[in-house]
Amino acid sequence: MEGIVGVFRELDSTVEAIQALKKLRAGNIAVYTPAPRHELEHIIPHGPSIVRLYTLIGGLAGATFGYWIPIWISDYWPLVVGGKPVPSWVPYTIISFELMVLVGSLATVAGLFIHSRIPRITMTVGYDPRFSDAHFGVWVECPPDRQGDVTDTLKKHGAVEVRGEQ
Amino acid sequence: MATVAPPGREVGPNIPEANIQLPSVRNYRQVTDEIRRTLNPTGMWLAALLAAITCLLIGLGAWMWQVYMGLGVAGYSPPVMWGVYIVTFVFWVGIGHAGTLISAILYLFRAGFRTTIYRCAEAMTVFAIMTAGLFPILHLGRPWKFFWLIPYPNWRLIWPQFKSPLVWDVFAILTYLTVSATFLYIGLLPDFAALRDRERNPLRKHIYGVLSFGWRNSDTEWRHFARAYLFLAAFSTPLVLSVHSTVSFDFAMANVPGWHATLFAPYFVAGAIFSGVGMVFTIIIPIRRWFNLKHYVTLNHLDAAAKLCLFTSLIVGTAYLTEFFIGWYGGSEIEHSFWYNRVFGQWWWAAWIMLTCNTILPLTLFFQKLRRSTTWLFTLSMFINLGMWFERFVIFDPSLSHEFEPWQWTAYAPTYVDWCILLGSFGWFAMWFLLFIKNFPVVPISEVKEIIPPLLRVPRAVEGIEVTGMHLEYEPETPGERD
Amino acid sequence: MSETSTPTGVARREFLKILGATSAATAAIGCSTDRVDKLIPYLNNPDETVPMVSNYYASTCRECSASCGVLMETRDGRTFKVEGNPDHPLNRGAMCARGQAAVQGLYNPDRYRGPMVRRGNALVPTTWADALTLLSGRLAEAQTNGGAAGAVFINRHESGSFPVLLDAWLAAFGMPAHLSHDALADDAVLEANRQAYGVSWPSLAFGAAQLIVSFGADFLETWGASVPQQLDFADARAKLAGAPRFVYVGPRRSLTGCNADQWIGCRPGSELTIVNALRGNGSIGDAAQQSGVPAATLQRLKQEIATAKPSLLIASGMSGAGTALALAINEWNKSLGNVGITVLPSRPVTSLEGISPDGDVAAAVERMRAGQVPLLMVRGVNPVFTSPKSAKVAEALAKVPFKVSFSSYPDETTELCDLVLPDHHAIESWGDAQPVPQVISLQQPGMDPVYDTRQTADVLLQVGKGNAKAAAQFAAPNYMRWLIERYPGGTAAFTPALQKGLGTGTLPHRTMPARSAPPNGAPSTGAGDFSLVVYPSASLGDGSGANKPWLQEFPDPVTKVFWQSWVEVNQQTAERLGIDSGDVLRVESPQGALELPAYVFMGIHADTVAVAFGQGHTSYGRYAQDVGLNAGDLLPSSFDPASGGFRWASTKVTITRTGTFVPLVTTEGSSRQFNRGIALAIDVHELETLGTEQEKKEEMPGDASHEYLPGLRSPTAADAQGALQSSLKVKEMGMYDPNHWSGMAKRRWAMTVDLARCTGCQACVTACYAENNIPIVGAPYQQVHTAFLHGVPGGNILKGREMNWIRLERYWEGGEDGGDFEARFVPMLCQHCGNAPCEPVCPVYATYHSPDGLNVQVYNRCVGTRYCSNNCPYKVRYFNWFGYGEPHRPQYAWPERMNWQLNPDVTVRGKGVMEKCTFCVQRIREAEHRAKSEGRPVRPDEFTTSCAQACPSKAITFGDAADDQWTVAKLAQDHRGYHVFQELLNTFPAVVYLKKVNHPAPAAPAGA
Amino acid sequence: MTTRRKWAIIPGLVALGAIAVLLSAYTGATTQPDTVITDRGAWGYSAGSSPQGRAPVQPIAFPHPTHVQTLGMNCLYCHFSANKSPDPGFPAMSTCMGCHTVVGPNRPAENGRPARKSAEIAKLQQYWAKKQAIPWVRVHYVPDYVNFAHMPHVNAGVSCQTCHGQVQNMTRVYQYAPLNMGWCINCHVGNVKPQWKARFDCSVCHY
Repeated sequence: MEGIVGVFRELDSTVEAIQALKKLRAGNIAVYTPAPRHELEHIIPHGPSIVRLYTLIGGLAGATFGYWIPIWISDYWPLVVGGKPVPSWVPYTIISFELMVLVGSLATVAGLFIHSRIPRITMTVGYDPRFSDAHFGVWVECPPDRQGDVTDTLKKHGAVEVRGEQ
Repeated sequence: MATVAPPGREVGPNIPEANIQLPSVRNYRQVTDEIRRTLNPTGMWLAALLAAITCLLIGLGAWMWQVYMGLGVAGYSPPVMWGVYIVTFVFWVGIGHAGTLISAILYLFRAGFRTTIYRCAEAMTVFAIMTAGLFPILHLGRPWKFFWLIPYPNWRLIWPQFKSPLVWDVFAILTYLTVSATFLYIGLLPDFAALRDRERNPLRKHIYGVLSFGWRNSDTEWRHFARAYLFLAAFSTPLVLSVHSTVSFDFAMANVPGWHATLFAPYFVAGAIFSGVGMVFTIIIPIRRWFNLKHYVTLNHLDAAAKLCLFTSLIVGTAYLTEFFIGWYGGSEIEHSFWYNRVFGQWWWAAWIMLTCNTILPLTLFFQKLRRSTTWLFTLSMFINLGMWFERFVIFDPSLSHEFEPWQWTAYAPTYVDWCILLGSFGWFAMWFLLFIKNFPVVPISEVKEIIPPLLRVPRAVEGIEVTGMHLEYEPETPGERD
Repeated sequence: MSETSTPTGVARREFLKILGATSAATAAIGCSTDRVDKLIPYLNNPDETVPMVSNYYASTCRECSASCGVLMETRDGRTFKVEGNPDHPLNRGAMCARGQAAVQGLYNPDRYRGPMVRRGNALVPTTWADALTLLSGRLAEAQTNGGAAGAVFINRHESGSFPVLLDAWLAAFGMPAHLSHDALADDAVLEANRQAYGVSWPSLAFGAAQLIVSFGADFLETWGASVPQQLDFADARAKLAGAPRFVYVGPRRSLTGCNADQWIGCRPGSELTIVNALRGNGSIGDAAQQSGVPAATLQRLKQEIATAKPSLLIASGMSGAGTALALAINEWNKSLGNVGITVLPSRPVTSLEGISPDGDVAAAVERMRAGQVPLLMVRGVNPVFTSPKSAKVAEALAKVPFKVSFSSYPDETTELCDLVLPDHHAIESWGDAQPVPQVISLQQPGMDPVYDTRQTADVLLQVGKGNAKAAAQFAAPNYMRWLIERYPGGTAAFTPALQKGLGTGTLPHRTMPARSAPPNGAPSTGAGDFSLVVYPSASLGDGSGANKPWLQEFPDPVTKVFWQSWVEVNQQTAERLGIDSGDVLRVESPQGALELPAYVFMGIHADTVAVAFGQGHTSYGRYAQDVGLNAGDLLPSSFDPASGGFRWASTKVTITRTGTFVPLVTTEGSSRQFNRGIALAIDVHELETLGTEQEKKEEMPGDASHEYLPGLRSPTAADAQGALQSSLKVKEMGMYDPNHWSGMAKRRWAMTVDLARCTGCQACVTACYAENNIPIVGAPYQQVHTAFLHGVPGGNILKGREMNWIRLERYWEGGEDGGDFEARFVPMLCQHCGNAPCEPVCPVYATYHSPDGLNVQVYNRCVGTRYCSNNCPYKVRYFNWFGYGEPHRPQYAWPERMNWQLNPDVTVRGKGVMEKCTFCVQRIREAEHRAKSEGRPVRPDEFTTSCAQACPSKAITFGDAADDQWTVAKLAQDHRGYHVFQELLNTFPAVVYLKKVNHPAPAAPAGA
Repeated sequence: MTTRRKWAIIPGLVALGAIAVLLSAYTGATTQPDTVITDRGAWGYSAGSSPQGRAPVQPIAFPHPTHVQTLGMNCLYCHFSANKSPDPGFPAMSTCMGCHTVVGPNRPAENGRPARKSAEIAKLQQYWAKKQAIPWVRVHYVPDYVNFAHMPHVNAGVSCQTCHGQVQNMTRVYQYAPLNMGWCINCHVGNVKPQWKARFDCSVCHY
């Protein structure tokens, strides 16, 4: 996992650098930005995030569990209360809704963590503390032979600093 | 040194829908520095924390005394079986909801003014719900058996009763606490990364590192983050409405006159958001002044929030009138005598405190001068908190003391134990909130960076907004007062 | 199973408590493990006792002079419940509140543990041997120096053989016959009856009368034998159309007055002039002027008495006129021909024979003051408290060299005595009584004595051994043998009679000593503009009930105030003087002054004020000491010379406001029901039309729905459980399925309360307290942590925290403008609703609807959210605010030995638990177990609840409403039946109230 | 340690915890002997703290096997009111001394055992001489809020062994069944063979 990382101060120079690197096809490109910028998202095409699948599964699981628990309990020990039907599913809708939200949210967070590969014990390659402050970072994962022209492209587009990482 | 934009001219940030004046912030480095500067503890903060903790200990002592000796030490006079504790429970749950409104619902509406104040509001939500969650346990006759309300497999093979609003409450409050805490935490992740990278003190650096779960600000993370944040906001929005509807079902499901109305769910939600916005003012105005965040939380933000407060106050006002109308229109003698007793009889003082604080005083927000005066907003928010506490008091206790059976009509007067525990709840909330503002960023770093234009080599319009002179260096001196 | 080492760890539940998941404080609660460690066997199995199965011993109640028959429920050697003996002719199974509280006298924590003797000015414990030697020494000394003739023995009046033994014993020691005293007895009426009929108390046949007129005679409270009179009165009123009309003439509308159809308020003491006017030898005009009653009313009453035949006229001698009034009434009854029809001298209540009037006791006190009395012996009476302060009995007692008290409680008189030989309680002692001619009611101990006490008769016999004449007369080793010998038919007849508690024959009774003239005769009227009426409290009687917590926590049946003394002021007078309830008034009479909170009351004459007698003890135990004030301080010590009766209403007082405010301890929220349909009544002429046209007129859903749905008790419940094949059906309805083998769902436990019979006497309230271990909350020592009410008697009740599972609501109807008004009594208890609002809101199934129709409250499952009480429209759920049932709490309701009274079948609830009436479910289950083990179904009317059993009006009936064999099923179909709040809330209650029937004056328009 | 393997730690830990809980529940439930295996019982988690198996040391080591098996005495001889009252009844000292005034401490040699002096009978006679009751230690305990009645159970034909175990074999009586609510409910809802007719409404036992 070795490659070159370039540190930029301006957004537009970062964008131009990435467009250039894409033409170069040196290797996978990752961009580090202090805040999500939609210009950068459009440059690296990805499908919609997989996290919504987690949300769907979590929500459905929560909803069914929310209905199943009360109805099973009423049937398990049928006690009539206030003349209401023993398995009165109407009030159980609230339990189902609450569990849908709970399990749905937790599943969404799980999805985010799994697909962002966090929690992560050590900082991975190619990260520079300035990326969370005011600088943009472009990390190109490429074999040593291609590193030369990747460094030139980055410098050409005004990278403040370029260095190799293992 | 050129400012971002001459005052008065509407300059939109890169989020087009945000029609609010850009906070006069120049670039990313300044955002990180200024927000980090709010984190170092000061003497006054420590004093406030100690005060909060003493209030908490007073409340805890009163509660332990009540558990040991019995609920009789509190002011309950049957048939008023629910008193100050349930009023305070609904009061705190209500305050929580505005935080979610500002952070989740306004996120879905893409309201620009939420960005700088949503973190405070969301933190207020989590701590308000933590405070509220104590009360259902605290007001029990046998608090050491509270776990019977949770469906856990037990050797007695008997389960909670799911038709009871109190069991719905357990699910609603726990879900709401979990979801809003998660929502707050996910929002904080990028900020922890920013703090971790700029922190020099090794211990705090390690802690922020652990808290940030190793967040790297990479594009894949931002992509999933955006989606996850959107879904959490999507889940939080109906959750807010359902939680306070469930809390209102505690009363709407009873056949007590004054409680038994279908109006209760929307009425409670509106009341919740209104009291929450009130509390947001109470919190954001002092922080804004002491933490020098005036140029982040500008008067435009407070103006927009004040309009929201006025709007919800009008809803609550109509809700009161509808309640009176239902009581009169229903034609039942029991409702008539109950309403007369609440507004003009035994409880007239509580009802009129509620009406003045919640409907009459907020009408002053129609005047822009008052909307933009922070001292008036702060005092009004104090009245709103008082009014909303009394609104719940007026709904619960007069209804129970003047019910179907004339023989059991009674009066209710809380005792010192009630007030101590109420004070303890404010102490508990204030303690957590004070700890929060000194250890976690009060204004979201990454989101502010998101809405201010980035540093550009070639100045040009960003999404149709002419941004001039954006590439200037930032000298970290303290920015002058913007407004 | 191999030998397993004992897991010495802590049980998980204990672990949770000790871990203190909540806080360290809760650990303090968890320490007292409720586990019984040891099993201690008997040495020898006592015969005829099965552990945990009750034996019932028939005996006689001695709480008042009437001597009703009781069954004492004893289990594992301790008597914990006293119920009426169904075969007894006097009370026929009923039991008044004072009778139920006998058990609290037995286990009273302040009883003397053994004999006491005075050393210096304190009473110190001593042994029986020393005490008896001291007594015999003093007796011998009195006999030798000739002082015995002046000795005085005052005994509490009881019918039976003991007075005979006592007189013989006194004669043997050369002492005069004893005074058999009852402070509540109406001496004037007794004297008048003796002169008119030769018997002290002819029985009154209320059923035979068309019209009853009572001149201040509170026959439902303390006048004569209240339980038999209430039974007959209720039976009479239950005849509805044929029921007598009842008019009450008197200065204060007492509980008896509240049950009257018309109340005529008159100035106290003016009754004699009214009676003379009504009889024709006095003009109506000046009678009206003197009594403050409008002449038209008197005229109409006179006309009504003339027409209604047969009538029953009774009068009380307690007010000023005394014997003259009683004699006039007796003659009037004779002239109207009522004697033999409604007044039956042929069937007298013999237990009230031989009562020495108050005058005799006062005369004895004067002799003591003059120093002529060397020796005084007191048993069961408390003259220092019952006589007025102006009589200065304490100083008189100081002049008696040697005073002996046989009382077992530290009351005011015993505190002054030199020797205390505590008597057994009635439940621990032998005896007999002659309640009615030809019937002997036996008294036997239900258990071994609780403390080191001895029955006075045995003490007398033992002391008698030392005296030659006494030893000759009393050969029997102890009192029991002596009784058996005297019993007509000897031992052979005694043993079978003892089982039923009743025997036939008449006991030889003592000859009453001649009445001595009472001291000063003339009533000193005092200056003030208000005349004072002092009436004996319905629960505390002459003050002897004050040390029993149930009687202190017994709301006054009319004013509903308790744990306190109060002065009743007329409504118009109060408005005129600007007084409202709770303002402290200084009531001043020539004899003394009291500062009492005012109770504004419609039912008292405009220029009269009334104070209840019975409170204000200076000692007499933790429940009575310093609770309320003694009304006797205001009264002069004046007696009616004709009968020796004490004049209760004989002085005028002045009222001045002190400006301070004392909240009244009362359970009354508002006494008006704002026509919410809680207490309904109809007039007698509407009765006929009730069955027919009302049926067609409006059949409200659920209005006394005459079809009682077994199974789930309400159409909604039935439909909800899929009985009508509608909603989602549970795979099987478990025990709610009517054809489930247990047959529980075929049953519906229900109750009917006939408001025509109910007189509001609250015996059911005390019976419920006795059966269900309900804690009292008002005792002064319990007010430890009720904020701002430290040590105030009844403090918890000011916060509305009384625990009466069944309460008597008293609503006024009319009378806002000062006119005549009506009182309606409603016993309100859990209605066991079919659609119970309290059940769906409980989060832990602590309350649910059982298949046999009960709204069950499971005490150990309750977490204490109290939502069920909020949602109950009847407000019949009560919460344990403090640990009333936990022994280590300051608010513990059963201090040592009072906890022997706890019913072992019913859980004692701890702190933080909701409790309510569950139709005595322990009796239901016990009956079902007994029936199952005898292989038969539960027989109709085989058992009933504690309140229905004790009700002296037979107003409450309990049973299975789905099975028409039970009487409750028939009563539930009565057309007078209605449900409370049924039309409003569709709760489908299981309690059917039968409308009260009023009898308006014949000429006056209906509903006057 | 690559990220892949690190990722395996967390779910692994969770799975371990779940298995431990289930195991503890199952062992708790299945410590009952095989005759009362119930599907419901498996989930009645009562392992940790139930007094099951408690066998306290008694002041006198009363041998049930000798009395019941060798002498053939019926349970109701000592526990005389089991069929007449909620309380089974406990033998009074006089019941014991009915025989033991005659059967003294020095036991003769019989069926292969040498003559010996029985300390237990000696202790019994000392108690009786001092007219002092034997302070037996209670073994079976049901909380105060449960109204358990022996009468309906015994009359319905439930044998003593069902709840108290094979007492006739116990040299020292121990608590055979957990006697907790879940365990009672197994019979009452009819999950055991033979099927008992027992009501399981809350107010049947709790009032």
